[in-house]
Amino acid sequence: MNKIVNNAKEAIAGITNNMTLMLGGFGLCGIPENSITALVESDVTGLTCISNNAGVDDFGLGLLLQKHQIKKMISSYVGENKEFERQLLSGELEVELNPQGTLAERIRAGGAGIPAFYVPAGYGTEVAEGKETREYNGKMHLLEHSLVADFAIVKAWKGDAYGNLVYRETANNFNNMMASAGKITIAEVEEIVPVGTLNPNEVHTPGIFVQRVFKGENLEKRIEFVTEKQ
Amino acid sequence: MNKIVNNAKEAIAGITNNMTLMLGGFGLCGIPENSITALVESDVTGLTCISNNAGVDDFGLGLLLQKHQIKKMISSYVGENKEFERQLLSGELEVELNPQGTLAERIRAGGAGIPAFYVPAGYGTEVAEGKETREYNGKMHLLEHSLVADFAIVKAWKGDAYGNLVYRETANNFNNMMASAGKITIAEVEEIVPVGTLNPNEVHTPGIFVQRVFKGENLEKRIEFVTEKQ
Amino acid sequence: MALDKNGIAKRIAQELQDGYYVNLGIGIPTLVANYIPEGVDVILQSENGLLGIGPFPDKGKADADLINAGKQTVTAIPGAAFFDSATSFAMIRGGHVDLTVLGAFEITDKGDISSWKIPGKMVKGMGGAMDLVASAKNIIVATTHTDRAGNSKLLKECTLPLTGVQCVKKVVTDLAVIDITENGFKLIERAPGVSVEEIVAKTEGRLIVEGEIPEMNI
Amino acid sequence: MALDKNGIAKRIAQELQDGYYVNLGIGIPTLVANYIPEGVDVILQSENGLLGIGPFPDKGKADADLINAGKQTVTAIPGAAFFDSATSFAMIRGGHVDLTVLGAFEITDKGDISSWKIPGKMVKGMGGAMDLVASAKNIIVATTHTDRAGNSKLLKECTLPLTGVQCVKKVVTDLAVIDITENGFKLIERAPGVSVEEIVAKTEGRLIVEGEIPEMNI
Repeated sequence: MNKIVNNAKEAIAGITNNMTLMLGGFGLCGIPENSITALVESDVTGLTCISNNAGVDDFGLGLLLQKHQIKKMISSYVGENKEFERQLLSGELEVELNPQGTLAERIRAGGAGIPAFYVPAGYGTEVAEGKETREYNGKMHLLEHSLVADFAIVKAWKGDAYGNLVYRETANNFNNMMASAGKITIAEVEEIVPVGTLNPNEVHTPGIFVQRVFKGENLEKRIEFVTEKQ
Repeated sequence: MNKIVNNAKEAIAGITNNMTLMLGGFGLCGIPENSITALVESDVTGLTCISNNAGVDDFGLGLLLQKHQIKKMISSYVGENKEFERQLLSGELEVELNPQGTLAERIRAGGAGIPAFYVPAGYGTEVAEGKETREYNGKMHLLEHSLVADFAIVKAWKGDAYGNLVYRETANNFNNMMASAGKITIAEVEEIVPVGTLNPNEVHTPGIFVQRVFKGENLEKRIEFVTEKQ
Repeated sequence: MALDKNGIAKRIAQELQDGYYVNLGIGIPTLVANYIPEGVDVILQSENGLLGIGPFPDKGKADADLINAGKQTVTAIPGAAFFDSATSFAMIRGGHVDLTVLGAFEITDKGDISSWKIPGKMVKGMGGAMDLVASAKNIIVATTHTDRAGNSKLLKECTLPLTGVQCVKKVVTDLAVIDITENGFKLIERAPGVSVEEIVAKTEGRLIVEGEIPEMNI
Repeated sequence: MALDKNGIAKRIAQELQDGYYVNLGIGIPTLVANYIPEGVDVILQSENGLLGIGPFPDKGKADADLINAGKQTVTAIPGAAFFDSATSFAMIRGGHVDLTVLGAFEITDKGDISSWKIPGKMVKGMGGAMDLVASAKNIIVATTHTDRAGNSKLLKECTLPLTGVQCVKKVVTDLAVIDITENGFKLIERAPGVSVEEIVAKTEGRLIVEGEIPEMNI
């Protein structure tokens, strides 16, 4: 069983126009950089992208936005991106905003075969429009539905040929759930390690969820706001 | 912040008659041995126990069954226990059997503030009796509800004073979810390690879910079926 | 001649494909692991929280923390992963397991299965069986064709409490390989030396027999 | 005199209790971490997957993989834990976080809050705010009492899109500490040198003023 492919271009093979993609990361932390570059170069278009954020103007998903490759975003927070705001206000881009925890849970549910579930977040707000509601424990809840993707593209720290993944610090964020919710899941990793070297107690994403693994090259790992002790 | 208590007796303080408990473990693997012994000695009765299994006649939850301390069990598999079967058939013991994955998810949902969710398991069977059904993706699903407990009692390998826990091999099983679903969660650990020694990338149960930690003494770790190479 | 348990397991093992993730139930299904064909790389999932079940441990090496879903001590292969039960059933419910093999008391020509309860007699519980049958993409049942009294286990309707409805895709018995189609059971192969007539006689549900039925190649 | 941002943060820090798990929002709430009282041990949760936020890193030590929910580089305290976003919001939605402090554009005397969207002007998204306000056991809002134009932010009804309904328990502004009760806002404390009359004048929602209102002790 060897899921390793040579590079991002090979990894994204099969991604075609109008597909739904999940892309891991929180802000610019834990995003699959090489995969995004390969998508930009592929000229694939009409994408629906499920991603907590939309990158910044010149990095991350912002690069796909600039080339108008994205038709719709499903996200929780899309600040820090002027081009995004422009496309949204002009109607070029469709945007579905979700409460962040609801977004995370919808993705987990997609991977776990749970089509729908109730959460309190968003009750009484515009997020609730058109949604079924029900009271549990004296509190109103919304019925939310799972999300799956044609391809999920995640970024991990270490990975092996079986697809087992380990994340580093807060670069896990949405990656672990998204890995489970792609019909095909691509893992861009900083380091490929030999099968058997990851401690099986410490694997974050078991390989069953992952179909392709490749080593990301020249990762910039850009920091959005460098804050240091005064 | 120091959640360490001296022993099982201190750990179970506050458990009173007719409470609902969750107890981790799969078969006899990963069960909180000292805690069960302390419960037997406490003479607490009328308990509802949520546990995947019910132990064997002379170990694990079987010890509580023998003393008739359990009123109701919520489990998925209760074989390997004659006293259990006797009490069930005689009507002394109430039993709610759940599909194992549904049980696991109900507990996770309890810890995660999700009051209800849909699953396909059990549709068309006696498990579906009285439950709402709905079709998703061409398949019928049941609406299942979350489980929470007055006390969750879990067994971990290592734990620290903040309540961070790490499990070993398949002794994780139901422990991780249950830790999140107790109003008070007690962790019986094989080893207490100083705060800061667990790698924060490798913590299975973050301390926020755990209220009390103690070191289990003289753990037997009995094996139900020793199977070895011929 | 009717196959023994190992023969059933050996035939089922031929259904394994390279790269499959497989969940093997307790009993005959467990034996399938002994017959994985050369060059076919599969990873075994255990619903108590292990991906990558290895062989039984060497003498004296049994580890109380490392068991399979049948509560037997096992080992983990290099590249294995451990996880909690919620994650394990996320794999199962989410359709990530390619093939599930499990035993049964009864199967119907619609793919219904009874496997967990004999009212008034056996109350062990369903364990993970209901989750597995409700969600597996591909389910093979391993069973004897008849019970000890000689009654068919391949029925029109289950008489025992159901584990799942319309889910089984294939049945491998001591006598035959049978697919479950829209029109009922369909005989695919027969055990070496077993006649089509015997299989027909011992199958109570609708059974389609079309053309020459080859013997299993095991 | 009206408090500055640090004053508001300092007053909110007095609400922290030993052993609390606390989620601090972006802006003034983040400053609360600088004023945790001596002897009060709290652990800060960051919804992007960190329990145990530490101080900002030393010069040159910023780590791209270690950020807070405001995307600032941070450190992790000894005893911290990292996890994915689903687990993070399990903590939040499951009621495991003891106190949430966040900013707001508007708050009503029923505890409704608007904090995420100014139609036609700002479309950044709600991030984790809706999850936090819907599930936190205890929510304190940190805000200025009025907007830059001098309009009250403590209203009868929100004019901006809601983040959550009937969820805020306490508001700490540059002028006052106000509880939200069944009968509306209730004045608890006033900033040093600020008169009750000024607070009344700048509060549009129902405001209960009972007896002598003490000055904050900060």
